[in-house]
Amino acid sequence: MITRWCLLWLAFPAWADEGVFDQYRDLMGDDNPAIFVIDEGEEFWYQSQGPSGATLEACDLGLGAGVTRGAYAQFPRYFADTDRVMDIETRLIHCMETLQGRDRTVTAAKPYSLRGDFGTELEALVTWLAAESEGVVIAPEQGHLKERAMYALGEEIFFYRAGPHDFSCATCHEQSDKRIRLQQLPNLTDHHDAADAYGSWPAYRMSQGLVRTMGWRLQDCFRQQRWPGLTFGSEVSIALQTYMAVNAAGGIMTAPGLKR
Amino acid sequence: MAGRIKIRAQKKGEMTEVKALMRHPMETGMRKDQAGESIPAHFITDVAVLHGDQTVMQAHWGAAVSANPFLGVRFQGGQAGDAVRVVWTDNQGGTGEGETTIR
Amino acid sequence: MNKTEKGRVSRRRLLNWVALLSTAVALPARAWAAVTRPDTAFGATALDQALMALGETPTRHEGVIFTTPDIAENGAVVPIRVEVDQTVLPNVSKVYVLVEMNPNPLAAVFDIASGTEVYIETRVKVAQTGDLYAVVESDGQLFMASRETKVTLGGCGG
Amino acid sequence: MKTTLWKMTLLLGIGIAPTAVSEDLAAVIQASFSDRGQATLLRLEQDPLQQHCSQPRDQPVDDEIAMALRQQRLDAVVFPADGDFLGDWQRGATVAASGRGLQFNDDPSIANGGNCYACHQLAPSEVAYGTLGPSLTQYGLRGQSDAMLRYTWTKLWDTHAFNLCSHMPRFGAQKILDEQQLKDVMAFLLDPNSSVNQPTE
Repeated sequence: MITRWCLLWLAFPAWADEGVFDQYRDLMGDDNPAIFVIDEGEEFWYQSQGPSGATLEACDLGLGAGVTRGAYAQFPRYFADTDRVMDIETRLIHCMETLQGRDRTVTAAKPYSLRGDFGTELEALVTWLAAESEGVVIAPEQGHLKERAMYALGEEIFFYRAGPHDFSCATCHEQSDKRIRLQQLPNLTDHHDAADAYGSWPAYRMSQGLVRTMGWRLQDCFRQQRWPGLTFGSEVSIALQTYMAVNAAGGIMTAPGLKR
Repeated sequence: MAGRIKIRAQKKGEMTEVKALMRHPMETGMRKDQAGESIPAHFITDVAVLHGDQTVMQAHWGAAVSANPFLGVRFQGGQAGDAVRVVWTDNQGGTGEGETTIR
Repeated sequence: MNKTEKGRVSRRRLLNWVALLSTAVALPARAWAAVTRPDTAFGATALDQALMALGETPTRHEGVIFTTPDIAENGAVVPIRVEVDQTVLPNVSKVYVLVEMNPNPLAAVFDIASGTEVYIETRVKVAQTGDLYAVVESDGQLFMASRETKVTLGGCGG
Repeated sequence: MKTTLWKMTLLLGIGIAPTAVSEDLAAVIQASFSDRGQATLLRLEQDPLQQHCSQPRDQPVDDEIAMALRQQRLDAVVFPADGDFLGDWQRGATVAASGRGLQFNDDPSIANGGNCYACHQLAPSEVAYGTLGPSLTQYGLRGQSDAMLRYTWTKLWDTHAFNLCSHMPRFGAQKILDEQQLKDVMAFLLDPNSSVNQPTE
């Protein structure tokens, strides 16, 4: 078992500390508790679980069975075995089901920590796999028809205004150098901002003491947009991740990040 | 299994600087979980930093120390290769430890 | 606006965080823990109550060098640093950190062994905008510095 | 001329909205969400304005439809029943600072907030303000003429009456804030004593 002991240097995306929090971030330094979650994720990867008692070492994340280095950076992507475009979270649930024989309704029931939890298996696995892509160029697969269709769907949803406040993702994420209160907002239609933002998730959220995944981020954004609950691993979630990943393509994965 | 601590110990002039990051939720006991049940207090109460077998610093903490606590200290002396250890105990009888060598 | 990102460096090999899990070791921490923990001070629910429980009201002293952010991105994690100018304030044996607006203002106590620099870095929770206090004990007397930290309402919701 | 006529008849019966959104998009969206408390799937069905304003920015906008929609929003504005536009600016400050309301984890019995500080600078003393919208500091300098009262009220009620496809929520038209809350926000903006109108020290 390789113990990950090398420190992760955090590149703070430019938009994350537009001056007002520079002093705060300097004092924080680069000590990111996500380091623990990386180790815990690695341990889950090599841990035999479920009726078949298998580990996840044979899980194919798109680069071949068990290949983890650089895999996260090419998600979301099409998988022939499921004939679907998948994000890393749904792919992990798939491997837990097919390799370990674990019931999907159980593994997908509580993917994300609730208040009072101290991290879930899925959050840890995604954090480790993101660290396995740290420094790798973001290059979501777009060769397959379904992958391109997922991007188009993502763009349509990005601008879809609904709910009492008429909010869409674009309401907050289609202009540059804007912020909500003191929270910088990346312009996700702009390559540079999209690369910084997309590349920094999953991220340790200081306000919660947890590493949060992009899947959770979208769920919680829709909550604040006053929309109903986004279903885990749904088409909308994967489409939006595809839209962001393609806009970010060419940028560098820096996750796990350190965020409010 | 004891709680994990990641430590860096580095010479800084004739001093040694120790930076430690500890894996702990530091629950205050004042929070409620999603179902509205109160989350019991669970926080590190005592920490010690040791250079070899000599205690460099001891601390008593309340629940207001942030989750996954960070601690930075400096002490005189210490040579590359010396052992530096950090240990903690919490209000539920849990313990944590970590060790490194000065670089 | 996009100033260059700070040090976009791939994985740093320089600093080496090692987590060696040594076997069960007689924990020295337990030995002194129960004896010297100032429980009344920790239980105090107001700043002056906590200070009184520590001794007399501390006097301001410029030898206490207290570094805190003027504005915290989030109140759950506020990095602070307490140092002392030994030339004007020698023999410091204890450092206390207090957060005025917290339900229990006393956050942490640090006992400084002789030969240890008075240099403490940690991160504390700050319930709302208010003053943070660094109190040090030198030859039985309490000295202090305080700084205000603004805690802002973050994010989109409220 | 024929197409304009067609569009006008279409818009007179405003209920039949031009289906700007493909059927399968609506189906995918419905299938990806589930009811959570007060936030039900009904919220994802678009009204004509939302549909019209869901085009990615660069797509051409049909001016006639836009003009008609704007006029329709303007006509639908409901002014204060008693003709009094200004409430209590301190209560207005609370509405402006509160970001709560209508989220599935919010208690429906508690009044909604306006969350104005999310996007606007208001009182110069408040440092945590957003920049999605213009600064409204010293808004009171605009005075309290009838025209200014009606303009400001309309901006709060349904900003699309002036600025179609603006990102600002329709606080009155969508019943996010009630009449008294709107009056209080008006006072927060226009009352000379309001913190919005104090000099920046």
